[in-house]
Amino acid sequence: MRYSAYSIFKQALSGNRLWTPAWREPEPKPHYDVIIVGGGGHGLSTAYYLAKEFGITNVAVVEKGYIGSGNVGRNTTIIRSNYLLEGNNPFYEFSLKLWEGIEKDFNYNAMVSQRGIINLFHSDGQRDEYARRGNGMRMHGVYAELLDREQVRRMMPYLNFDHARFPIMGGLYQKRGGTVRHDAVAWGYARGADQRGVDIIQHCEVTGIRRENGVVTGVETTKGFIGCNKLALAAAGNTTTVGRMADLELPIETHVLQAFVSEGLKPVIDHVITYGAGHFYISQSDKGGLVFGAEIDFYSSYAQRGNLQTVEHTMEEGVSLIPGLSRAKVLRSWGGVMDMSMDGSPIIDRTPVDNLYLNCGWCYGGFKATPASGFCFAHLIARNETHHVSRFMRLDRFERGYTIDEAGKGPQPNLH
Amino acid sequence: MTSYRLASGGAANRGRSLTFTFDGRTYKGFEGDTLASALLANDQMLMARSFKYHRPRGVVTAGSAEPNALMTIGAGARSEPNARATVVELYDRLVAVSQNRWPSLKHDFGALNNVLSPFLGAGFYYKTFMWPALFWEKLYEPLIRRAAGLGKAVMQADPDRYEKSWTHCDLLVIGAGPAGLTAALAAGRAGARVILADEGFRLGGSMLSESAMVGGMPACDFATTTVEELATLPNVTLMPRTTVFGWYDDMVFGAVERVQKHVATPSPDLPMERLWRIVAKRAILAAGAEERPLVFGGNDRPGVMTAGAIRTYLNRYGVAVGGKVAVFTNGGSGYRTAADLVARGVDVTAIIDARPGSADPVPQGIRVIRGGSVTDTRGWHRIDGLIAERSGFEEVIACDALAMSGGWSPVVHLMCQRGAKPVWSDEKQAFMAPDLGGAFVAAGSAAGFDGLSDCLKDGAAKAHTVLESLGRRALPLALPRVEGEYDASFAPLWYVPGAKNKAFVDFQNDVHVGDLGLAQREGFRHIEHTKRYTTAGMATDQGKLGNINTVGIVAGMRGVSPAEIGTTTFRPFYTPVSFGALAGSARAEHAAPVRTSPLAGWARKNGAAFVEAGPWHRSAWFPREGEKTWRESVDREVLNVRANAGLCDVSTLGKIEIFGAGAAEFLDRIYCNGFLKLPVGKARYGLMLREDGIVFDDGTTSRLSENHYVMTTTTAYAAEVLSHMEFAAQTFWPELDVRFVSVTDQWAQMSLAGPKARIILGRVVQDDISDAAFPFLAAKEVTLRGGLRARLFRISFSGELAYELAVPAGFGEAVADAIMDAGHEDGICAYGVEALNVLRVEKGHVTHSELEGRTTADDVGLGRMMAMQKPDFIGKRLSTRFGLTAADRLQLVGLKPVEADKEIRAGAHLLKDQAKPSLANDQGFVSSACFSPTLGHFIALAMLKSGRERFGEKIIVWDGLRGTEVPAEVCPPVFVDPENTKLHL
Amino acid sequence: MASLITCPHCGARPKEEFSVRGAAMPARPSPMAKDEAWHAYVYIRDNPKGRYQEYWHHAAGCRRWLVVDRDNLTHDVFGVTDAADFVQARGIE
Amino acid sequence: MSINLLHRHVLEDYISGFETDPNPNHVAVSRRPVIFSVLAHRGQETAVAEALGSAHGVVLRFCSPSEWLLVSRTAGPATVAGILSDIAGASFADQSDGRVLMTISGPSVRNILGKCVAVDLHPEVFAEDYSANMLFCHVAANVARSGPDTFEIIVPRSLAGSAFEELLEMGREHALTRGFSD
Repeated sequence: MRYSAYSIFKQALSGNRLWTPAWREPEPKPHYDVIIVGGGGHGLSTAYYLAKEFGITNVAVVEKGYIGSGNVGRNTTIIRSNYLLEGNNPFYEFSLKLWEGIEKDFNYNAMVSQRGIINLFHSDGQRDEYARRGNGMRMHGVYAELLDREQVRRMMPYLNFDHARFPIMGGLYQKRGGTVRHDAVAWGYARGADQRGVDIIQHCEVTGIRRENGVVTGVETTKGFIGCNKLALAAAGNTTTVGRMADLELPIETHVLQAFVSEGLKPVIDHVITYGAGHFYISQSDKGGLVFGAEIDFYSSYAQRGNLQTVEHTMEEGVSLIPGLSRAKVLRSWGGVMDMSMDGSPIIDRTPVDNLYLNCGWCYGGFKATPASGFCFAHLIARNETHHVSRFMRLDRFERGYTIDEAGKGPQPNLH
Repeated sequence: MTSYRLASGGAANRGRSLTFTFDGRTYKGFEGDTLASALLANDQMLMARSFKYHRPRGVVTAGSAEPNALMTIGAGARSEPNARATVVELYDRLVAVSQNRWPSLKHDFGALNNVLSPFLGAGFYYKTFMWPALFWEKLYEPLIRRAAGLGKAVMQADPDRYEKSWTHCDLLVIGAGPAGLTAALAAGRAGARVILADEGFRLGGSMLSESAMVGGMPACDFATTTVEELATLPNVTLMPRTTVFGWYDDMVFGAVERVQKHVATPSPDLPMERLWRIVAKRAILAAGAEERPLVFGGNDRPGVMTAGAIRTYLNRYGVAVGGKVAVFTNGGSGYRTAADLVARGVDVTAIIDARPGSADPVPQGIRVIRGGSVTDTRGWHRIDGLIAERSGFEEVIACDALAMSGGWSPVVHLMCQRGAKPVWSDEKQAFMAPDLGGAFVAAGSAAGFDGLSDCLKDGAAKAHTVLESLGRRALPLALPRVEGEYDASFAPLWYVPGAKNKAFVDFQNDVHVGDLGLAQREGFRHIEHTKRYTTAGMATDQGKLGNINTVGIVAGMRGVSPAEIGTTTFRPFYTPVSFGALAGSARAEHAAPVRTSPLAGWARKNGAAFVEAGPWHRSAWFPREGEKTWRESVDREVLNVRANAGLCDVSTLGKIEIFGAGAAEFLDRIYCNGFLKLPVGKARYGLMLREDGIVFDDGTTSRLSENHYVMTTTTAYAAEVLSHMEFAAQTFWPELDVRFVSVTDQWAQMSLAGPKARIILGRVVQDDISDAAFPFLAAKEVTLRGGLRARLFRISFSGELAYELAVPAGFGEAVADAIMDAGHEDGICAYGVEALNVLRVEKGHVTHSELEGRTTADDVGLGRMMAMQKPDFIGKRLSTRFGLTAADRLQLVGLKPVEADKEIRAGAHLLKDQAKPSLANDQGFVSSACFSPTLGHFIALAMLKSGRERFGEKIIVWDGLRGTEVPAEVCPPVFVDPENTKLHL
Repeated sequence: MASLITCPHCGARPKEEFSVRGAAMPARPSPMAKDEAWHAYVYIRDNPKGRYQEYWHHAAGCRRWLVVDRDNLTHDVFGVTDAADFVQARGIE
Repeated sequence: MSINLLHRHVLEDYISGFETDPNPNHVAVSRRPVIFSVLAHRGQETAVAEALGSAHGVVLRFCSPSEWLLVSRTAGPATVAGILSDIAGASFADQSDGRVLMTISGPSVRNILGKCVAVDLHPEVFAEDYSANMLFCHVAANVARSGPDTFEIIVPRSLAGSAFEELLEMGREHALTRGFSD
């Protein structure tokens, strides 16, 4: 069923009783051309682009829970392409361009809202770093502006300009950055993939990867064995667990990142704002909730929940940056399980096992990458060659000394 | 008059009348009222508008689960949006304003949505607003945003204080109702350290609202008596107005105490709210049970309330919520409400009982419609009647309030916050607390007990069990006799068929049964999908009232048990917590501790401008009269250092004392360059790598005696370097005898630089500091004139003849003053970190602008420092990887503008001459740039592809962000004195 | 685990007193070890779901590096040892 | 020339001019205590601890199994350094200028310190003469119980201003007063 204002009107007249499922609930077939492990944003977008762009529709997405139950449904919904390094910048810009056309592309309103993102800076050194980043973006044709303190004040008068421990000196602004309704991304891709013939198999956990003569032949699951020609992993925080089934040794450590939402408020924050003297970032959803977060909890964790000290620290940074939040109330906190890589950048690559493909290492930044990640991964799976914007995201880059270390923190994943 | 204050009764203090306003109108209430009870006493049932359809709403509960009665409390910077009137304690001159309505609560344009509701079903926005693309951001979204949201945040700085505290106990009891009170009493009498926390402003929980007699007195008085005894026990801490909002690892509970939320004029010596982290050995959850609303047509009309809430307003606050109250129930609670109302002289028009029969006592003269249901209600701003149905027959019953009771759900939220799921009980028709192994247990109605006497008993019993597990014995508690308790059992009724109007499951978010059906039809069948698609349970009450009905209804639609559907995940916060409370005192200028240099006073006296440098405040430059810009001051300081001398505060550098017979070997492995042969009395520049071969930090280390060194690190990496060394000593090479201690705070350290440095220093130091006696890189203890022992290092960041002098911090200011005096005749000046930066750029010294976590030693021209002949040093093995030694890496170079008056700024990128800006053409970036007063033009340090092969090449410094393109010549990175003649003067 | 760590030298302490470095396995290879061993040591992580040994630094306390032996799914702690003792025990194994 | 060796206490600006008669809850700052860091070398931990324990005129503050702070309000730095030089297997560094010593006492002291430290200061848990390093008002400090209602806190000099300010703020509820002790 195609969605439109007309379909809503028509359905309403029949009491909204004739809407059909957004996706089927098929039983797995014995064999697929491609099986994707992980029904999150990246897995679903991979399936969607495989079908739509590369004509491969005999595809299954297997998900151990419900689709979108991972990080695509528990992030702070930010999209942007303000990256420094050559290994990242073109990829994220490609992703942002895909976001810009996504609703028409998959006929689902994911509420892409390019309200602008600002990275505040608080020292000369930080300004120089951001200038370097902004100029790198501009070199790639990505528009960015370096705002001074007064320009920032005019845009966001509610920030703490006069009593700050770390005064705001300005910000790097990307007007095309913004937010997207996160659940809708999973649902839109799922519906689009399903309409093109992809089987989305929920509540189906992969328990083993069957290999013969060094080649993957299929997966053992809680719904039985399913054969495939190619196997693609997009399991985020559970990448290691699944990868181990094929003896992959991975540069991944799993961490938890908390996110928060406040009670609904009338619109007060128009942009996405990131605090340069800490890790705090915030935006306001269309529903009115302030959506925000800060840094990871620093220890390895597979639990989708965090600790109070990080909560408090997040609020301290929030009130330091925006004093007017003090009497507003935070409603809910949750945790997402992050596949932190050893240089803070992702991996989209083949593996030592033929016909086994890997997509992981998104750290806490995977949401904005969802379209490009799926597109590039589909490209790799379909053509067995790397898409040019993801050509640096190789698994062997660590061994070869070509890390993509955006934060410059080295091989300690919790610092990225 | 429909709702009104009874002539007597209740626990509100009728002797103290309070004045307050709601939407500008003035009302009166009593001390001990909530805002909701006071509004009801004034016949103000309409309190809010719903989120989506802007339907008129009244209060539906008398507690913290309230979904409807949200208001903005207070004025100006003290205003708080989305306060629940049911828990706001009334105070004199309280100002309350309704929300989410325009132009007024009574007449709200937003109610148009209600008419359009067939088109605005669950998830409608995912299916439309897509065409044309631009319209979403320009038209649809702004409209949606304006319509959405609840209260307004004023976005002004909060005038009040907040603080945080830790506390520890043997037993935390959460909830001071019947079970909580007996649990606390049993444990308190046994001598355990007990904390009893309750979200209410008065301890007693449901006993404050019940008409039963306990121990021969009204339940309310019994609660008060018990609380009085608890207050006398020194090992018991009572915490009213304290919500335990989260249960975290290791039995740490987060709680927020509303210290002054109920005070008209807050004291500046007390916080507004206080955040507690409570560390408990054991905890008992005695949070009671939540009464379920019934899901029937028109169940959201103002005046439709839970039966228990109506009892609370009646018995605790002395308020009748209506003059003619109808009851719709599937259990005993409805009958008890009817009986209590009748006892206080309030008309009860009918009891409609969904069950065909029950043994509940019926108050005399009250009509009961058994096996009946309510299919619709009437009225707009307030219910004025209902349609009752039995066996196909309908009748209209007039009423001005409707008590509903759908049974009870134990409040188990906190016990499910760490991954354990609540367990469905067919017997109780409710989700029960999970078994958490004894450290945290539920008691009373939170554990599924119905009656008051059972709850009193269970509280004491649970306390005994818990104390036993701590090795304590408690004496049995003599439990009071309870008279007049009622049977709270019920038959399940998830929704009432035949609804003639929307039947709501989530009042605030306007989610009705039809939405749940739509979600099932469209495939959003997992309960998390149902929630996310319909937004049921995502309002400010987080589904406390409605989620159980959602689960029951979805189970019914799917023909399975609620156990199979399960619940959505319980997460902090139990009720919303203010940002202010969670932030505490760490805000504004106090957001993080400040580190103060021992020379801050000296710098202030010399007129310094300060700058934040991580935790430190550092002196940045020292403006003098007539200097209009910082650049003028900095230029003067730089020229003066090069011509005469200057004194700079470098106390912020990390300083680590290193001891032990293994220290030399240790340093040799920590640094990439050699340290084994460093002689006593000498300093050496050292470069540390990370294990991946990238530069970590640099600094100097001096050997003070055979087994005693002092290391300096950069200001920024002081803490990391010490941690790194401690880690290496403890885990890599435990066999080496080496010990560290940070002495950063012990020493005031100052750099005296310039050709006249020695002459000036000689006037302050007793020892011979001639070049022969104290050559470049000498490092020794010296004695100052006046007798003070100090450490002197002949090292230079500026490229001038320079010394760093370290004196005990308390003497820093005195010694710096003395040097300034001693240097006066030779033209000494104070200089700050800005001039220091210019001096080092002129000299080509790198800082973390160049060592930015991606550079190798070779990248910055220090490759030959790496002593590859050493068997081991950190970073050695991975430093030789292909990518780290590739010829096209960025290398440190200098840049000079071709036209001398052009400015180069850090952050600009580099292009080959004539090349167009593109990633492919990107040649590198400017890492540091400044105006060099020594050379009279801008200079820069840059990282350039294969840079060292390109000296003399003309390139473009491209700064698209700031709109400049400056041709520059690539040159070696040392601009001043490349032969180092000045160092050895 | 995430709220309090019981330092063997200082007792139960809040998370904010510590910094976390990461996996305590494997050990730093010998200088003579193969490139593969060095690569694995610096970049490859076991990253199990479940029992896990992790380096924590009691930065605001005794400043000792500790090894926290814990479950990274439930956050149960099985033990906390001084890293020097852990390394010694690992060496013996 | 000779230098006029005026010694400046880092909390001078926070105390001078604010002195009042001490209330029951009071924090007193020592002007010039002698404080040394003492480190025991590999394998010498027990021996050094024993030697330190028997030293006169000084009190010992536990930092780690191989590190202590040695505090004296009576002996001079040279005397303390002398004592320490005689202990085999120990290294030491004078921190008298790098650390600030304050004593907080009064009936509400545990309530106030509850807002400053996470550690349980109940006398059954944190007994008299017990000491340890811990975060105090966001600063790494050493806290010791020197009496039923008295605690001694040692903080780094550069952070003493911040920590002291916050302590006073947390003491407002209990009318905490401040002063130098000597």
